[in-house]
Amino acid sequence: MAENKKIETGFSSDVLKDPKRIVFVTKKTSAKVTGDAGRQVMTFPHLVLREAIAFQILVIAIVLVSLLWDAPLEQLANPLLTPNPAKAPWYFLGLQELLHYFPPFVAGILIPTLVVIALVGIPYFNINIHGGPLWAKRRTSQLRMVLIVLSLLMIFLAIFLAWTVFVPSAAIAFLLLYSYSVPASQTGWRGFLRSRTVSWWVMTWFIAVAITLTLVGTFFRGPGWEWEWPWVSHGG
Amino acid sequence: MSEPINPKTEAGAAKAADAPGIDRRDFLNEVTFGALAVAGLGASAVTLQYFSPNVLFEPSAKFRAGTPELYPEIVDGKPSVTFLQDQQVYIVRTKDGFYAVSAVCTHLGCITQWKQEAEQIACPCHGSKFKPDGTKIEGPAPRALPHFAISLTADGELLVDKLETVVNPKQALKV
Amino acid sequence: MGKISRRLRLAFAVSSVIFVAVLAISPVKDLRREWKYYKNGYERFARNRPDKRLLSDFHPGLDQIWIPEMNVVDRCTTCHQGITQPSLADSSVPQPFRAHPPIHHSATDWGCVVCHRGQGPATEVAEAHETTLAWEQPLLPNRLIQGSCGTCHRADLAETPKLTRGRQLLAKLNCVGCHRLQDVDRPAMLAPDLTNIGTKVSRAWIYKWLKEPRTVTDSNGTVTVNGYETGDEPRMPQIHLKEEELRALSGYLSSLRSHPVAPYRFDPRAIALEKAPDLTAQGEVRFRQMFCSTCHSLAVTRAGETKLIGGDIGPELTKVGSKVNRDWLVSWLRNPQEYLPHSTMPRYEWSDQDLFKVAAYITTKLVDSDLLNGVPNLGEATPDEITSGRNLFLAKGCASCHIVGGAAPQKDFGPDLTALGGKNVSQLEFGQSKIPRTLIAYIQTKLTDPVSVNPAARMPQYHWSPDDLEAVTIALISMAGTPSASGMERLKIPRASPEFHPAGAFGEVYERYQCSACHKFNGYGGDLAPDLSYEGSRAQRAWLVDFLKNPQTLRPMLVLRMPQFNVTDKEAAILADYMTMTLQSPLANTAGEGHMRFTPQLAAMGKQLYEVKYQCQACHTIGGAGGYVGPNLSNAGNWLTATWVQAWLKNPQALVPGTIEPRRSFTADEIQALTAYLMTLRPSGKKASAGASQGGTR
Amino acid sequence: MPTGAADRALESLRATRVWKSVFRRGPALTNRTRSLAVFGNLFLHFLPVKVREKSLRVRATYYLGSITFLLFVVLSVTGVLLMFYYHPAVPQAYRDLKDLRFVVSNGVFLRNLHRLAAHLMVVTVFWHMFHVFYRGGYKPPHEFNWVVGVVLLLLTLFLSYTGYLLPWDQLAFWAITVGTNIISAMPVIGGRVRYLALGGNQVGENALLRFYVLHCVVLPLVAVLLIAVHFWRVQKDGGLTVKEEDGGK
Repeated sequence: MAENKKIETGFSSDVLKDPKRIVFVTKKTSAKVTGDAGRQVMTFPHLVLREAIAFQILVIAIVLVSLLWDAPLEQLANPLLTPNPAKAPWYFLGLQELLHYFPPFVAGILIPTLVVIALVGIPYFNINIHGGPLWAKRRTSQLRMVLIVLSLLMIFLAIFLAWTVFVPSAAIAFLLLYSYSVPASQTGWRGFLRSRTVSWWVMTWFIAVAITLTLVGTFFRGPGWEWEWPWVSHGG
Repeated sequence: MSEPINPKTEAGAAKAADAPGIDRRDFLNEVTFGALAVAGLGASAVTLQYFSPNVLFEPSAKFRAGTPELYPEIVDGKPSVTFLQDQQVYIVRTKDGFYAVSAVCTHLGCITQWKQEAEQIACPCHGSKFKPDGTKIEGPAPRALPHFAISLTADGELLVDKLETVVNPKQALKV
Repeated sequence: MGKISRRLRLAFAVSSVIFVAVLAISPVKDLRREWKYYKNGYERFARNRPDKRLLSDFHPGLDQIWIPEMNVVDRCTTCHQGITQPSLADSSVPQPFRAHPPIHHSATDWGCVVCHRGQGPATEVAEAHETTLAWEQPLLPNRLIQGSCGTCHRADLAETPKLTRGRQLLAKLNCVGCHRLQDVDRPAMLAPDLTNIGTKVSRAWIYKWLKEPRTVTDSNGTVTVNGYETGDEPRMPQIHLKEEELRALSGYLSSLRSHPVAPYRFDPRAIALEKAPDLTAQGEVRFRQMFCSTCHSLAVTRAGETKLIGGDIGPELTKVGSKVNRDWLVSWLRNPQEYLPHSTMPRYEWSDQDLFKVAAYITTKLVDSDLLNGVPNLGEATPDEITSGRNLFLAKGCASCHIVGGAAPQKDFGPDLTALGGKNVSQLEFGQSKIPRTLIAYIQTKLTDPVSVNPAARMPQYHWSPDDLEAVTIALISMAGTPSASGMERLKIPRASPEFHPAGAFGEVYERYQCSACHKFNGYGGDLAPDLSYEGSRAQRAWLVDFLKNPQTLRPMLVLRMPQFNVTDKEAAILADYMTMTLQSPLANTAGEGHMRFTPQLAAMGKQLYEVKYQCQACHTIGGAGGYVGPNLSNAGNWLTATWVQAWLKNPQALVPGTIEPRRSFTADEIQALTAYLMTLRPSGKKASAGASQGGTR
Repeated sequence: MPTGAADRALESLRATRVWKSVFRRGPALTNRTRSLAVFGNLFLHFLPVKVREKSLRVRATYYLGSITFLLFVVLSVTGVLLMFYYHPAVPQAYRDLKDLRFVVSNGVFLRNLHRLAAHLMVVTVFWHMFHVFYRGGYKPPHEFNWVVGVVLLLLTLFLSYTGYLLPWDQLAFWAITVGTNIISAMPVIGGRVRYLALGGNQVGENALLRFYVLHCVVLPLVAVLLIAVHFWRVQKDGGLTVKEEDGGK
């Protein structure tokens, strides 16, 4: 790319029969064409048919589950009768679990808002776009940085006794530090970890925490938001 | 994929090719489109069934109209006509007995009124007039007012069934 | 490039077929719903029955009773299809097709769930009958169905004896002391006022009573009196108390004697009776003559069988001599309200001799030497015991029922039970107990063994017979709180019990003799004696005065007779005046009584009607001849008012609902004639009281 | 033997003027007609005419985006059907749910489908997002489409949450009560926002109606619009991101 302006053109003898994309690449073009993206096929019928099959498999699956599982319907809403615990829909139970540890403003407003802002912002930060593997360069200073951030996070979580957040965070932190010790030549899952970027680690941490909190909130919280094993029915 | 189909690589294809006149592709197409057609027709039928309610939250078309004594007795041989507003039915008491006449005009569905002084059932909308037994006197109404089936319950109350119209309105319920 | 691989096309074909097959499952399932099985079964069943109406009434779809104003959407009749078919009443008809037993309410007007509970809109057996996630009011067992009657019928019904019994038990056992109960008002006094209990009984007796109130009545744990099982639970339940708690409480209670009883100074002539050998025998005679047994019972052994003889308005007295101090007893007999202001015991006019005799009889004859066996030697209470006893008195909820001067009564010590019968299972605390998770099991376990559900329960121990347990359960179930349907609220039939406490001179005499303990006044009062609400309309004033002063002669066959209060002339006049003036029926006001004149011809005509046309002597007696079903009318002319007789003949049921007197359609002239005849019935030489009876009018 | 009967029936159908007036093209046998099939169709024209063969592989996408969209279609169909028996009123809403359960033909099945698909859609939309992230699908030129995706994620959550109240049972009522109470933790405007969301100070009839309108009209409309944009931008941003390790020839 850096050498001469090179223009590649492709054409077909019968454009109507077999249209091909014409790409015009200059230095300023944002779309990077790296290598051959492979052959192209017609959307109709190739993609449409696959979508149709996907739809059928999906419907078959949910129909079968629907036949076996009935959507819950409890008693008529009664504002005078609070169930214990009163739980939000499952996808908000992670938040409800956070509310157990942090003040409502932090857990209910600040954290979700920050998450949304972070998600929206992902494609607009170079570290997420060009960032190479975390342990590729300047390993020592990177490690120092990582250790500082990790200790701050862990201390913060420990202060609030948010151990259902602490545990998945610690697990990811362990993997992160472990991957530092993996030699560059390593292949397999170790090598995979070794070559991960910062954004990968952050997202993985977020997913791990979110899934843990949701699972805990859904299955492991009983009356009074006390810890409860799902297989031990409460009340004898 | 542009490479030609090689029937020998797949047993099923070979089988399909063996059967004379059945192209495997046609067969698969038929199965597929047949199944999809059945699915479409079935879904339409089931949706229609879904749309027809199995229970109704409507006042019952069969209703108790109280004991016969509740209705005014006949004076000078003139029938007594009582309008039941909730059910839009006239309970007519004659010397022959009781019958129930619809209060809905057969013209355009207005609710008729009983005019005691004229001894007529009159429609306020377009001036149709009926006798107490429902037969038309004048006006645009195409038919007489229908009679509903009337019977006595075990405990002696009148029972009117608006779903069942009486074909021969000459018969009245003797009490 | 354009061709699609065979694998993909095959996959599409296969998935399309499965797609169709899977989509067809639910519609097929829908064709085989549970209720259709019962519908078809009924049709087959109906075809083999002689009653052709069954088939003509049959229709294959869902049935539903919809009563919007009561929130009723009951689909029970989809399966229970024969409930309105009289020809299916026989018990050989298989369920769910059998007809409903005849009751006053029709299913089409009320629905089913209103009484039977369960989930009306459900069309599956399990959902309709049982507790589910969406419905926690399962079908009420038929043996408890009377509880449903009670949710609306707050007044007692003749058809619901179990419910009535349960309500009586709840009231009698002072449940309202700790719990709030629907339509059971907290009376002014639940249990004895203990402000001066130390003057009444000994510490040892208190100890024994607290430990096991039942054994004080008898030693074997069942409530028996000298071997006769009363079947009754003592009002005082067995509280869970440890040994040191028993000591502390008995110590505290025995120290309560803020108003010591001064020994009564008897007239010396009375004391002289001490020497009489038949003192107690005389006392017993007096005890009987005063009709103490109208209110109090004694265990009497006759022919080897022991029975409680007497009324149950006051306490049973077989062993009372071993319980109370003599000085206290004398003071109590003279003026019960001095010790216990709310007592229903009348204040008698005693002569000193009578008082001395009766007190001697009670303290020497009505005793049980074994009563206090097993009580340790307690001695005087120490200050520590008194202090901890006072704390225990509050902590154990004693103050809920008992008043002690200075200690405020505790209201609502136990849970509010006004809506218990309508509670959902998820609202009940089962604790660690292993009982079934149902409301019925919860109520019955709480009643029989409260500690098993909640180890910290303060609820005392009761001993229920199976029938009583069922009755109380029914009564509690009937307390279902506010009905869910707003339309139901106005259908409630309230329990009428306005208190009747007249003012003035009559009020004083009325309270003194506690008339309402036995008699009803405008719906308030006891059931033992006749309702006096309209007595002024019925009886002549002179007869009333005569009766009040000398009541023994009335109803000589019965044990429960009106006691001889020894009312003074003045008091009798006050009572009679008030009754004549005020206790009047709107249908028979005696204001015009004085102007009535009857000619002898009229009376003769009446006699003719009485004896020939209407044959009244079939039930009524006049002068020794006639039947015994109705009251004796020999003295009617002195006893009854003409106004009453006229109103009575016109419509007896209007005056006394439910009376057995038949309602004849007498003409106005006949009524006049009969009244004239009855008013001539005055036995010569005898005044008012002879043989006239009021009993038959009830 | 109806050999190729379906094909022949299709053939004669295609020959009719009505068919031709609708589709305006011959059988999709040449690439030209196939292209016409895509961009001549309102629904398919959101897709590119051609796609990379590699991106069709299951491992490339697990069809998560498609499945999410298809779930949306299932939800729309079942949702519209359920609306025919539903009154957004207290307590009629609950009774309608009971009637769906007990008396409406296939009512319980439709409700199960709707509920299950709704839960599943929340799962797949998250999964789709994480998958896209790990594949670097958010990288330029796809930035904006990622943002649209995040908004669609929030819409999905709102759709699911507003639908959660509609049965008007204890589960629904308290989930919404708990959820909306979190809003009041917002500084200054929290109480006001909750008041607006519920149309009152507690979850009541107003809240039910609001949630109903949001669930059945407002949010689906916005979602349809954004889904269209999302598909459109996939095409305009140069198709799905293909990675080397997706394999293929």
